[in-house]
Amino acid sequence: MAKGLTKAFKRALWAYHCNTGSCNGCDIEIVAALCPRYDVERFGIKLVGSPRHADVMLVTGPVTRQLEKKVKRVYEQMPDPKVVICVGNCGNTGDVFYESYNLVGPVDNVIPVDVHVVGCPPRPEAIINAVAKAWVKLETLEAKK
Amino acid sequence: MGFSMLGPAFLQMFKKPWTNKFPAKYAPKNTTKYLADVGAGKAKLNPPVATPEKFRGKIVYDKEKCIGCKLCIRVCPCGAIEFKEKEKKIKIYLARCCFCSQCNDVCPVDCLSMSDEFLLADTDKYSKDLIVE
Amino acid sequence: MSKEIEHLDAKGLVKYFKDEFKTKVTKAEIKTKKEGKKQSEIVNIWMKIDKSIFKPFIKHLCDYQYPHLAVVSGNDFPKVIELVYHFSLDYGKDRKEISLNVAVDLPKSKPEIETICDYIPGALITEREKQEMLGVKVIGIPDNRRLFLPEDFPEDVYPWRKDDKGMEKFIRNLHDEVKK
Amino acid sequence: MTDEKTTTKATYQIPIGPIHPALKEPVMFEFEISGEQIVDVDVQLGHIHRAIEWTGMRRNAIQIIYLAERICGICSFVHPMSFCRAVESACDIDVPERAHYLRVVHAELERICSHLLWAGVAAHEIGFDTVLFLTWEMREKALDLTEYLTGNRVTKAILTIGGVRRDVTADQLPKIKETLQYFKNNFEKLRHIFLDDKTFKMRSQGVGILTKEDALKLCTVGPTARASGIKKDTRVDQPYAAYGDLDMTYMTPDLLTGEVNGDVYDRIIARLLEVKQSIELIETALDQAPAGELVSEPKIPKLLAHIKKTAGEGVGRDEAPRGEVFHYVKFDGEHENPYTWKVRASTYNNILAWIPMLKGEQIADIPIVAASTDPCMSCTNRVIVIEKNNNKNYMLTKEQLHKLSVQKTRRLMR
Repeated sequence: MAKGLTKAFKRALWAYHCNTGSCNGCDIEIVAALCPRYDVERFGIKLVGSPRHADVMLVTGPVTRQLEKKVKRVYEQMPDPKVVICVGNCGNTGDVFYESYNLVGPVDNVIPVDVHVVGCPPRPEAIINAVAKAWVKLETLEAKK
Repeated sequence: MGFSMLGPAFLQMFKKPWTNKFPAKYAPKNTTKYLADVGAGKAKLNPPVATPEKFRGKIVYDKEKCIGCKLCIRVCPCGAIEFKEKEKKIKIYLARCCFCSQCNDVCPVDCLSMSDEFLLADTDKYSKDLIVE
Repeated sequence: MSKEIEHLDAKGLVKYFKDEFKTKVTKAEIKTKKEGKKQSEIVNIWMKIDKSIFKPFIKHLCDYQYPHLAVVSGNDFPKVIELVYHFSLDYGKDRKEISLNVAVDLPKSKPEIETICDYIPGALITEREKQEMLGVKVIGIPDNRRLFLPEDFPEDVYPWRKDDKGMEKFIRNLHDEVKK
Repeated sequence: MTDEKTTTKATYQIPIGPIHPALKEPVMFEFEISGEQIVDVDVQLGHIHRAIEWTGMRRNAIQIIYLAERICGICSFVHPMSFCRAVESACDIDVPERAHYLRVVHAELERICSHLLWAGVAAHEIGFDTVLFLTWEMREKALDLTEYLTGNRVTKAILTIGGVRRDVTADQLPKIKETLQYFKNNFEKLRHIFLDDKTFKMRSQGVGILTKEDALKLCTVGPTARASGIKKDTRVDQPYAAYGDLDMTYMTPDLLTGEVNGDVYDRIIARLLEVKQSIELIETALDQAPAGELVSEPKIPKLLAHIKKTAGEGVGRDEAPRGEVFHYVKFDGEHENPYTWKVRASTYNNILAWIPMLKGEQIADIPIVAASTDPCMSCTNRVIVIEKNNNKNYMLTKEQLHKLSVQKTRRLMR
């Protein structure tokens, strides 16, 4: 997270959404956060279609075997500095899928996670709250520099 | 044929925006400072969309009432509840919970309930705030 | 179409297949369940047929009426693998739909069954799934690849098996590996 | 073809995917294209295989309800309902009448949510984001109502074996009525936008045609089948819960236009008609719901013990927003956990239908055609173009694919 951190980084975060096997619940809540009612675009946050344009990676789902490498690749493709926000409990700990033969998660087992959003699925406000947490974390890192 | 969306889109310009401006209208320059201001009462956060009655949020555990019957552990779909053998009490990891409130239904002494707190996000998934015991 | 068959109800359907295949239909039960104020009936026919008549059975069924195949499910018993083909008939007629569940036993030593993709092309996905999940060999399947499991998944391990070919070795508990 | 050399028309292969949401719907396409035309399509599934059925065979019936709920976050009521109905028929558990009616209310509310979500996504796929925001504004109202009735926006956790967990009380009725009135007022607006707008007509009429014969053969379900003229709706065919008491018909597009083409436009019509039907169904279900118990066996340990000692098998088939959902459960009479649990989600059957739909279409039509079966095709699809001759790889992101689609809309508008 701290690598190559500049002061302007946190102003308008562009997010890339990566689904690693979630049930769609968290995914639609992320989209709901972008839609008029919650409208995170007022903070400069928007979803982008390519990891190379993104500052934030929103990960949902418990990471299946097939997607392990792909998630890592998406993470590596993102330019530094980057923030990873894990949305929903199945990415945090596995949730109802905690015992399985086809999962390699939780997400922090595969890529480093900065902020965990707890909820199944979290409300859009909880996702916004997580972004605020990420800002605070970035500011603490900035202050240390 | 026509563009039937034009009318509604035009009318929308004269309507009040529907956005719920949580937590602030725009991103503050410095979030840490802003939050400190809020703590000191200088600034105010916009509240989130109100939760209804019986909303399924963070679990509240009444330790005194609990009799250690382990029924909640039996029905929990996510293995979120851990039994503390010594004390005969339970420990709930919120990061594993799926907020189904099945444990509340099954509890024979009603020691579990659901609050309306849902803004749960942390840098550490097993932080103190996210464990109920 | 070999011959015209008139429209049958659940009992007639069971009788028709029993007359046609005699003792090879080893079990035929009709279960009904009623729901709602008006007690609308939900009709389920549970049949068990011998493996030798499986293909002719499907052909007869398609001649009678083109069925909708919901899915093929499978039970792994100690000695046999049972495949259950779930069809629905008479849809499109208000409240007259019949669910037909046809079970076939396959011996564990040689779990093989013929494909039904030539009659019902939509069966492809579910047949491929049975191949990888239960280790059933579907003879004549148009597409033999894996469906859900990853490429690097070990051979001769089938998730739905309850015997030594099952998944016991591969279970991973996501909670174990997190620090307390 | 002799002039192949002069025109240098090589066929390309385009894999799309695999990062894709939903249970068994995660998908990777491989298209073979010639110029802009799709020649052949291959579908690969399984990237998001979470082994739900296998996990379910190790849990007890109450735990599986919540597992079934997370098969798909959008159909989070219908999957557990199918499972519960399968268990109820396997173990002979009765459901009180009121619970049947409440199940209808929740299922139809979910259908409204899902169809509005789909309408927004479909509009987004052709680059009509104004409509996306409009429909999602309406959808938020439906979500508010869901949250009001169940306690959560997406995962409802309202079902239990033998009934429902929460009642709809008399003081909740005004808010339900108000929301339904809002939908009624806005339905006409939505219909006008989707069915009369030039942009939609251009992109959806005659695109992604699925003939009735193909739809039958490939065992398609739900609005995809109905838009091709097949009368198949589990709610009417084999009425479960309280649907048998309510008045309803098959929503095929010929009710509105008098003809069935089986294209994307017809699928839009079929879904829009269902939204209207659902609003009416909720109203009548609430009016007619008898008073009474909610659950036949409120004590969960007792219920689990009953399931443990009952051997039997059962199926539950329910009409989800995207088509029929099918659950098969078998109990052996010795264990709490089912011996076998098989889930058939609706897209499972609709996947093969993509092949005839997409053949002969253009690359720019992929998003709208694929979205027209409502496969939760919301995000993160990635396209790689492989030129066969020189083995060059181009990466086409979902964004670029989306851009292509938007450009086509613009082109047609000129």
